[in-house]
Amino acid sequence: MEQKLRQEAKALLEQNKVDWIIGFEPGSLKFTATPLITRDKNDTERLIINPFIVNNLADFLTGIKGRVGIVAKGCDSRSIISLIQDNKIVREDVVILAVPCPGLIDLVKIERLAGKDRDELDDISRDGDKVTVTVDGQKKEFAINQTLFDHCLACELPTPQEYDILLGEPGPPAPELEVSGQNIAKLKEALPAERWEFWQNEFSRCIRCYACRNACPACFCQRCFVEETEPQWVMPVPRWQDNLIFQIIRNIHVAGRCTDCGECERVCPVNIPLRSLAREMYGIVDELFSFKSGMDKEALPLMAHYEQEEAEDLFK
Amino acid sequence: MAQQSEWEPKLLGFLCRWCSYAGADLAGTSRKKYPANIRAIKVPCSSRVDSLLIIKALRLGFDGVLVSGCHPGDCHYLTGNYRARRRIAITKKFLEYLGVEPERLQASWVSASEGGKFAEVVTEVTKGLKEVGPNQLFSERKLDGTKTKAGS
Amino acid sequence: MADKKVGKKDIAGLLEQWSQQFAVFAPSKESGVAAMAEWDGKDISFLDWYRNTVVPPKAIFLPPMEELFRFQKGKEGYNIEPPPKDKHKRLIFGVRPCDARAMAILDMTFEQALEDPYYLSRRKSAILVGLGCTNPCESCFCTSMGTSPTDQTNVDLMLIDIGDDFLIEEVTAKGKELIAKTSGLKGATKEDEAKAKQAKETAYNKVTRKLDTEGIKDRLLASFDDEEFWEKTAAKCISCGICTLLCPTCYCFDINDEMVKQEGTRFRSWDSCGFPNYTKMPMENPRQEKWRRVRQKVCHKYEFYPMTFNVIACTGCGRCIRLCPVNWDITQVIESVPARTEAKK
Amino acid sequence: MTVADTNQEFFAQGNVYLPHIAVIEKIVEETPGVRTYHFNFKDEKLRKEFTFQSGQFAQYSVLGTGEATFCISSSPTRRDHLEFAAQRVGKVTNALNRLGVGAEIGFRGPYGNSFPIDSLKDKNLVFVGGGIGLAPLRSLIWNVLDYRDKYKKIDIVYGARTPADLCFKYDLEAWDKDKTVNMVTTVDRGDDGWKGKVGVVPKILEEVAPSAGESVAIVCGPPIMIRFTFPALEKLGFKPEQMLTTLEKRMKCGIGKCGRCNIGNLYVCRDGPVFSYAQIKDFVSSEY
Repeated sequence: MEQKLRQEAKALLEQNKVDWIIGFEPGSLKFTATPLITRDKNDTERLIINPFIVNNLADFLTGIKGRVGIVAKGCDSRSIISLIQDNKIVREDVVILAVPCPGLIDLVKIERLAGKDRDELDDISRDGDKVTVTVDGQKKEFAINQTLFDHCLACELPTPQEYDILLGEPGPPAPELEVSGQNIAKLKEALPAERWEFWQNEFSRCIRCYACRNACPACFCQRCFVEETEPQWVMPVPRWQDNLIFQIIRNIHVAGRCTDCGECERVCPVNIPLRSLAREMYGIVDELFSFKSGMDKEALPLMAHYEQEEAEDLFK
Repeated sequence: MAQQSEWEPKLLGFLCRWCSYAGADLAGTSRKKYPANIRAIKVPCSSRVDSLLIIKALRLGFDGVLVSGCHPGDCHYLTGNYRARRRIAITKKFLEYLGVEPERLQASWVSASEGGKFAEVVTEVTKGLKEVGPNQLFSERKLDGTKTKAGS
Repeated sequence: MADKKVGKKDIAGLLEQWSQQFAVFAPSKESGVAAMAEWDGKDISFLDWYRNTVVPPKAIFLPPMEELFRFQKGKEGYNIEPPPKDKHKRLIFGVRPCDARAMAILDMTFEQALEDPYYLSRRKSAILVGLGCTNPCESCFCTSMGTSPTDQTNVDLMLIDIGDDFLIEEVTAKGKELIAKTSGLKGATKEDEAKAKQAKETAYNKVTRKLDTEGIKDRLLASFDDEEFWEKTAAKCISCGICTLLCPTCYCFDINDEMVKQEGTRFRSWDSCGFPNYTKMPMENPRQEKWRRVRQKVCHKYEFYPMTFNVIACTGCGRCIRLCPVNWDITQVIESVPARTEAKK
Repeated sequence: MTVADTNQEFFAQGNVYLPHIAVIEKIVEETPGVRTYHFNFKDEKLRKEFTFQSGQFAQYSVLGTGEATFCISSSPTRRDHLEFAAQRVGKVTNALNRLGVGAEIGFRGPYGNSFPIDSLKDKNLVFVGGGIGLAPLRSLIWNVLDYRDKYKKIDIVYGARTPADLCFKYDLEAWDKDKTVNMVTTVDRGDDGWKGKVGVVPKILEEVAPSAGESVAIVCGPPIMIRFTFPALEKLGFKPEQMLTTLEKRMKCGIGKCGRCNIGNLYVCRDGPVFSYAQIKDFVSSEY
């Protein structure tokens, strides 16, 4: 798959079909991949595909000028389509190099299972439904569903539907919705006041680095409401109240654009369970309006469309 | 909630100028009784009400927010209230999930001729707010020891 | 040398003792993220998991947010109400040498010219008790940045892991005084000191990431106008604030007012040169483009700070590498700065 | 000339972050959007003892809205009140614009270095200003004019986009009448009533062509004007050491801590705002 990707990417640049290639290259730490954004055909030799290509590369599309060949997993492809729906990018300017994705390995889960930090592990390898972690020369085996990101367990589109070049064979979806939704289900059992207090505590450690927003392909506003000063919607001060409002509004603003790619939660340096917000909003949108973002490039965006009869039970 | 008997909820209404605001006027001129708890802001259309306005109202200490617009199909701008409906629906559901009592965000369709309905809606919403009590969502409460005195 | 030592199992007792006199801070994951937090009086489980905190100890002295003062508007005009005097004496237990060095670097900024009373009042009364690393992270490169996993230079006391005990190195007068008043410590033997020496060497060799900073100041100066280099360097950065806000040597802050009715507060809070708004003026922004902000971040640490204070404002703690969402690696960047470029005008 | 010399005794309650309360005594509408505020301290002692030098700036606050940075635009030789000029462009300046005479503002300062007034003695002075950039220059110009015999020839080249955008018109008139000053006013675009020069400041400066010998040029204006004025002066034979400017950047603390106002290793608040071109030429092309 990697060889084919390198050839195709190189060809795209050589034949001047794209100006840029966005993909992954090996990261500087163990078990990491890092985005590679290049116009140099020689760089394509470094392109890789492995279970650690975690970033949603669609995030870079709105900040780049020119035609782009982009490596896309299922979730990335949904974000790309969502951007097309919103007229942020033009389909013709993107060459989608589709990667059938069997799920990405969540190093936080691995660390918990192995009882060691990621840099203390010798090896992580996947073989079908098993993941083998080698620590101090000893092998430990785990079921794949224990080790994948929550959002991968809920993946509805492992292989992009919309693509120009398909790399490898499409895999079947491997949804483990129950596991994936555990955190949300548990929260819902709590009383409203307890839930609010839960979020209050979680957001009291937010440092307002805006990594969640900046890593989110759906957050493409040139100017975010948090940066408005007249009026000052929220204070640019990491107080839990303002932090929480920021995140509530962010989720509402990306409703119908969020594809549950899980990046917000992955990038958070202070471990706020942001996917438990994003996924719930994803569910609300689906439940109320049968809308799933990034599935159909011809569909109108959620907020640009309506039905005569919907959600009426919420209105007096 | 010991002082509930004296406490009166503060309700902020975002009322569409074409219908609900006129409906509120009519309720007044035709002497329909409704609680004085509502403070009304005239908006050009219910779709003007971004979720930011709703959250900001709660942040500023209003106990509840009422968004009211024209009945579906009757929007002065043809489709504004349909769009408002989607936005308010997700906001309402999402806030509920976060732990905000559903009573705090209410929405209704009230036409210019429905002075009676406006009075009913405000009465009902105010009653609901009295049941859930004062809005303390954003007030400084005990937090687990993450930010202690010596820590800051 | 008459060093003392303390048994690992006696650490709780030691902290208990110090708690009588100080607000003791120790590594904790209680809040959901590894940070220095006020010690709860019993938990010393950090000895098992602690490598370094995610939130650097600077957060105690320069908190993510603080009130500079409050004010009220009355009939007679404004009344400014200064913050209450900070009476806490803090003891930070378990500071890593990289972070201790970072504190010394921060001091330079807050002490220079006009002193910063908020930071300094907390800082001056505090005691830093260092804890030597035995297990540095893959992203650590402290040994290239003028410190080491067991460097005692910037702490008051340094603890070195020698198996069942920690050897206590008394570094400053403040540290000596504290130890003199502390009971229940054992005397260290020659053997202990040999063990400590061995531990230091082992830890030093475990730091495998190296960075050659030779001539970096000049290289950066020569490359300042090399737009192509900086654009390439910045390509994958998403302009979040992780690497700066959680950097132990970054000190940038923002000041904002909030007023509700007649009562107001002026806040100071962490800010980042990675944010476009950081330098935005109403009419223009000198660092609107991402590559200019990335350049500022790199040059501030490796060029401007050395020009002013003669020290690189990076201690190799590796947080920016570990925590970066896109694995933007400062060591790779520094190494890739061209030796000489034809500066474009 | 460094910050360390700044009068520590002027800190409110010994804390550099606490503002003094000052009262607006008069407001002058300079142009649409630009106002000069005359103010004085509420505290009697401070009103008497406060001193500053031309070129220094301060942090002014509308409490509850925030702080903004302006230079002190009045001359230290005329101390019955203080002045600053602000263009209405952002949150704080909008709030200032809503204030009237008698309103209270917060004041922290004076901060920064100042024009090296001693080294200007017995020199020809060339002042080059654009728009509201005249504010810091006028502090120095009045300072110099109040001790006129200590300086040699004085040229002032000042420009704005249109005649309506000319600030401090009363000063321009006074300097125009002053026989000891060569005052040249220009606009980018004239109107029917405009009788002065038309053209951007660097161009007019080259026409005026002050001699570089025994001279110091003091430049302040929008960044674009500053960028083009230095080369123009170089053409006239000025050396980088002979060109002074005062820069404006976004600031929060005003005392070299908050980080955002740097040009290279220099902080505008700590090492400036007055710089010689020699100091900043490495970075100014791409950072300002």
